[in-house]
Amino acid sequence: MSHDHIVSPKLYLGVLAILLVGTALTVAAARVDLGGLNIVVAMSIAVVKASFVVLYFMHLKYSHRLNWVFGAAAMLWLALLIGLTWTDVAARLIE
Amino acid sequence: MATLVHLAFLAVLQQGLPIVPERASSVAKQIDYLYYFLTGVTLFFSALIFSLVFYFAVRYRQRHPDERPQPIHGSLGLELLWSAIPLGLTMVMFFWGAHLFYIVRTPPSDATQLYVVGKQWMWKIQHPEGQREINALHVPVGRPVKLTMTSEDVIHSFYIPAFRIKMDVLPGRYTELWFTATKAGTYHLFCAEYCGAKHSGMTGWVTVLEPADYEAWLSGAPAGESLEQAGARLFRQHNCHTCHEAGPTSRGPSLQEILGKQVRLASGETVVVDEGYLRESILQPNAKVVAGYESVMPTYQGQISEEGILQLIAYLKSLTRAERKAQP
Amino acid sequence: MSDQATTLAPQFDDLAQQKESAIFGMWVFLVTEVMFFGGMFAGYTVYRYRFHEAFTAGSDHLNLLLGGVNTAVLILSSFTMAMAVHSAQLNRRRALIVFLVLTMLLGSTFLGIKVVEYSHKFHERLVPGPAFHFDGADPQHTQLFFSFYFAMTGFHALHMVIGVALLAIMTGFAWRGRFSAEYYNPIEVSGLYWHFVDIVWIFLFPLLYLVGHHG
Amino acid sequence: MNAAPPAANALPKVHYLNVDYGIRSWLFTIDHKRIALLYLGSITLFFVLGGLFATAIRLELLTPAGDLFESETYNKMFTMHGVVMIFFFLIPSIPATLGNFLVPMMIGARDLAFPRINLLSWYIYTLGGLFTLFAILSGGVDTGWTFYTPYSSTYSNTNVMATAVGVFILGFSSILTGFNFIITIHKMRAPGLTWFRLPLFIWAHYATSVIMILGTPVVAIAIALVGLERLFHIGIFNPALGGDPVLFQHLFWFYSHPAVYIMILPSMGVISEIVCCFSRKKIFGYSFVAFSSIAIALLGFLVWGHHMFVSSQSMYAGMVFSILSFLVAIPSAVKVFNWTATMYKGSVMYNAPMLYAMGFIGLFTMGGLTGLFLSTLATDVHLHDTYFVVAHFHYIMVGGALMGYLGGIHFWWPKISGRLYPEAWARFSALIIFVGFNLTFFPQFILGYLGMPRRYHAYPEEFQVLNVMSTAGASILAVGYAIPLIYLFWSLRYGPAAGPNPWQAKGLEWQASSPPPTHNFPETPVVTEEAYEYYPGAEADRV
Repeated sequence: MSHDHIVSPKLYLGVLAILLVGTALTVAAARVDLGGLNIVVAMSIAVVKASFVVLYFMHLKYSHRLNWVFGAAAMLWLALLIGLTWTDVAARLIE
Repeated sequence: MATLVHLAFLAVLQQGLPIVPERASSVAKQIDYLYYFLTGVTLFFSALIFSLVFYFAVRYRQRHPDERPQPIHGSLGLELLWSAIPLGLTMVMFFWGAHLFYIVRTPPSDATQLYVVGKQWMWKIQHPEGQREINALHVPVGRPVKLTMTSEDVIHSFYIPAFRIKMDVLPGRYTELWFTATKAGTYHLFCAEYCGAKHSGMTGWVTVLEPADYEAWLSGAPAGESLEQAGARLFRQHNCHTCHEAGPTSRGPSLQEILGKQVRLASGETVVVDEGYLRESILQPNAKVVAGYESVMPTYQGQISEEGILQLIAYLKSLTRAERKAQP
Repeated sequence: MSDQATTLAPQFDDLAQQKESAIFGMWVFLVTEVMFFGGMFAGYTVYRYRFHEAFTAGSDHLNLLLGGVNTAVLILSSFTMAMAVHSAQLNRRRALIVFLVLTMLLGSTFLGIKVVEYSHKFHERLVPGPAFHFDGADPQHTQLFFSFYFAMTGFHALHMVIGVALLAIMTGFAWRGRFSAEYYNPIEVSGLYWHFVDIVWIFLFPLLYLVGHHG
Repeated sequence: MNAAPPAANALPKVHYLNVDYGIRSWLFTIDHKRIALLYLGSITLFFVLGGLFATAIRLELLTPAGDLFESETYNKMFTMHGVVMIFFFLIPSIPATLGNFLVPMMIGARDLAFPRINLLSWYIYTLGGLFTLFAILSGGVDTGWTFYTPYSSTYSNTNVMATAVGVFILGFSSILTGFNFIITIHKMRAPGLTWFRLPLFIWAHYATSVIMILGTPVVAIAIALVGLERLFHIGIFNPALGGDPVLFQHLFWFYSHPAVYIMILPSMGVISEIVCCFSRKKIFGYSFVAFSSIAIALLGFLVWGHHMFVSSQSMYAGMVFSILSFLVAIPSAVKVFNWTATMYKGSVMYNAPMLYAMGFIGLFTMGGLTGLFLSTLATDVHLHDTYFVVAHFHYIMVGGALMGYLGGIHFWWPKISGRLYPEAWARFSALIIFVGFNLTFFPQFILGYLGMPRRYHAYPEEFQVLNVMSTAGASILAVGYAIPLIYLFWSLRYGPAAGPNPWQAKGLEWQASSPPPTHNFPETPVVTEEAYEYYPGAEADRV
């Protein structure tokens, strides 16, 4: 089952460019006052950047399905940890 | 060893060992009923499983070493049945428990307000009339009592088994507990959250008195100034009034009738003024400044004790009440 | 260069199984790492929401330029790491070594800049502890911000140090010709780790340096 | 295969135990079976240590007045009992010993995927253990195993730092064990061994491993932050510096509740194996038992807030956590019913492992059901932090996890050592343990409902009778544990040789010789049937 997918350096360069542009965009977006949306924009850009790293640099796009499952599980559990902790915090703020 | 067991059982027989604690609050009986229901479910299923295991073990014991019984792969119907029955039972438990929990956590608005400060290793209690108690709490029968509690050091937990209530007492935050005592008597008060060396010594007695006895106790106990008076004294002593007098030029917001109100902060957010916010504003005055005022108030951290802060809060509450009374 | 006998561990049936296990193993390990940082992220989000003003004030005292440059440096190092794996896949030993060394250099640059930032904070008395001093509205909660800043970037830097050490070992192996187009699992696995550390920073940067807006 | 098959009931000439001699051959071994034995030795030492602390606790509680130890000493006793038993015995118990030994054998592999990491995990365990031992010897620690802040981070002046470092390090040994199992189970199963032919022991260990890798890092970071608070006086959990002590409880229980399932799930796997073997029957409802392990592992992560109903956690969060807690009861109930149903129309034998298994089923049922009292919001308000909780989790961890562990050790002892243990003694001690256990912990349910708080050094006199019963039970329990320790050692030398499959059990591990050779199987086995095919008709299509 050894099917190493060899990604071309051009694609890597493209990803690099996207990541650098993304960084610039993050900084630029922080200079605009969007109120509560600032954090949403910043995190969205970070998620996009991280996805590019995961998919191309880490070869997940060409990888075994199992690796996808575990990567997704990590994200899901992180969401559970933060989300359920927040049920307490948010409710305490409302009460 | 055998002697110990023997002694233990003798003791049980002689003393008629109680298995349910005394019941002395308005919620105790309801919680006991829920407890009996849970106990019933537990006994039923434990007995069921124990006897099935025992019965199968005897009935189907191996009679010949080579016997190989017919395999049974399973039964979807049975699986669904023994998933659905527990699910149904637990949902009953959930709603029943949540309903009572809501009652236990929601103090009635006419409750008498008492203040509790926990510290390693004692409970300090202040009555609105000014009586102070240590490791003791006197309350009347039939009147709802609300405790606002905080800790000077680590986490404690205020626990009265006869009332079936418990609440952690945290440093840096107020928690609430309420009850209506229903039976005169003395009951254990425990600290239930491990808090250090003398944790098991952080106990006391709750004395529930008939209303007349309670009045007698109130007038007999040395009261000194009431909580509001003590708060008012602190208010002047720390010169709070110089900035917080109502008036167009005052440097701080007026404190008349603020409890329970929403205020806008300088940051644009709004907060409801509750005990926690008042406490924070005394200790970290500049964390949440009301809109239209400068961050000029100094911190009173280390200058006013937790009990002092509670007295101030009682005083500020009285301002709110006084205003309400003044209005027809 | 390397034959089956020296690269195939006895518990595996063939190289393909060994490689899949190694790569899958690293992914599983990274799940653990996500949760490790996740605990701090959970705490940080709670406090950041609750003490927004104080956290913004603290964030304003971070050096956005240095943080931004460091982000770029780390992204660049991820690129060179990807190229190192690429070189290994094509059996280019020299390029592999060059890219590994470049990655280490970029990683060290990141750590160097981090040291500069830390020393600034030290001089400005922004390191949490008894010596902490901050002239703001709510110094207590700003100190909390810096507690998180140092805990999170500190654990991240620790991962960087481990990463650089790992790559140094890999460079040694590459130098001795341990790898081939058939067998380069350690390079690929080290790459996964390196990219993960990069991703952590991609989130840390906006969370720590860009709280609130920087008008 | 050997040219001449070994005579019936003689040990094979060469096996993993005698293939190499000397201390180095053990300390540098990468054989999963030898590493399992290294772990077995270490956790037994810690079990004895934890047992000594338990003895001290029970002796102190014989009288209401705190007259045997100073309160400071007593607090250290229960803290170290908890830390040692949970982190150094229960969490590694079955996975690191039986799991390490059996996971590769049951799936027909020569070893785990990463044997060196497996050895590393034992060294990490040992290092963590040394730190903790150092903490104990240099004065002990008194925070309770829960390390609640701000007591642990600011107020306790005992050796919290060394203990925290010990537990932090130990976490990584647990992570590495889980990590190794996941990859091994995914990638190294023998040909023909599909997921639904796996023994349920493997399913249980897979579920356990998932919890280990997802949960452990969170407690590691929580404890690391407590350590940083002590070192640098930062205030993440310290309200005096603006932090939130309840956040620590969230992070702590995010791991420590699922950790209960780390302790109980492997035991459930053991019980599935034993019940099938000694009922000579296929498990009833294989897929339900298998998936219930996974369901427990996943749902187990959603319920941690039920430890915090009275912690000042918001009322609504309490309700969310309460209903989720009830959901995790369902898969546990399903397991109990399926084990019981497996015995129905079986051919039940009364060997010692089966006695442990039957004890497990009953006691786990009681432990699980009493857990419902604590998921129910209103009753938990009263019962939280009382002896009811202590009784409940001892029913799960001692009546459940430890019973399963002992059952498993007996069941696979012939495979591990190549020799049989003395059956009569084993049945006798299983009985003693069952009786002693119930006498120790049942009175504590009543104590709890009467309102006796846990972690109390001295207590009101009316609680004495029940405490005396509990201490009396503990003394019986101690005897029950001592007996197997003695006869298992004895059997290592004097026990009769067992042969490859003394129980005529199914499963790949029983196809290897006892004790097995270093790489387990002379050639990779091929699997053609489901697990637990005891009925001979199914054997016909076997190659």
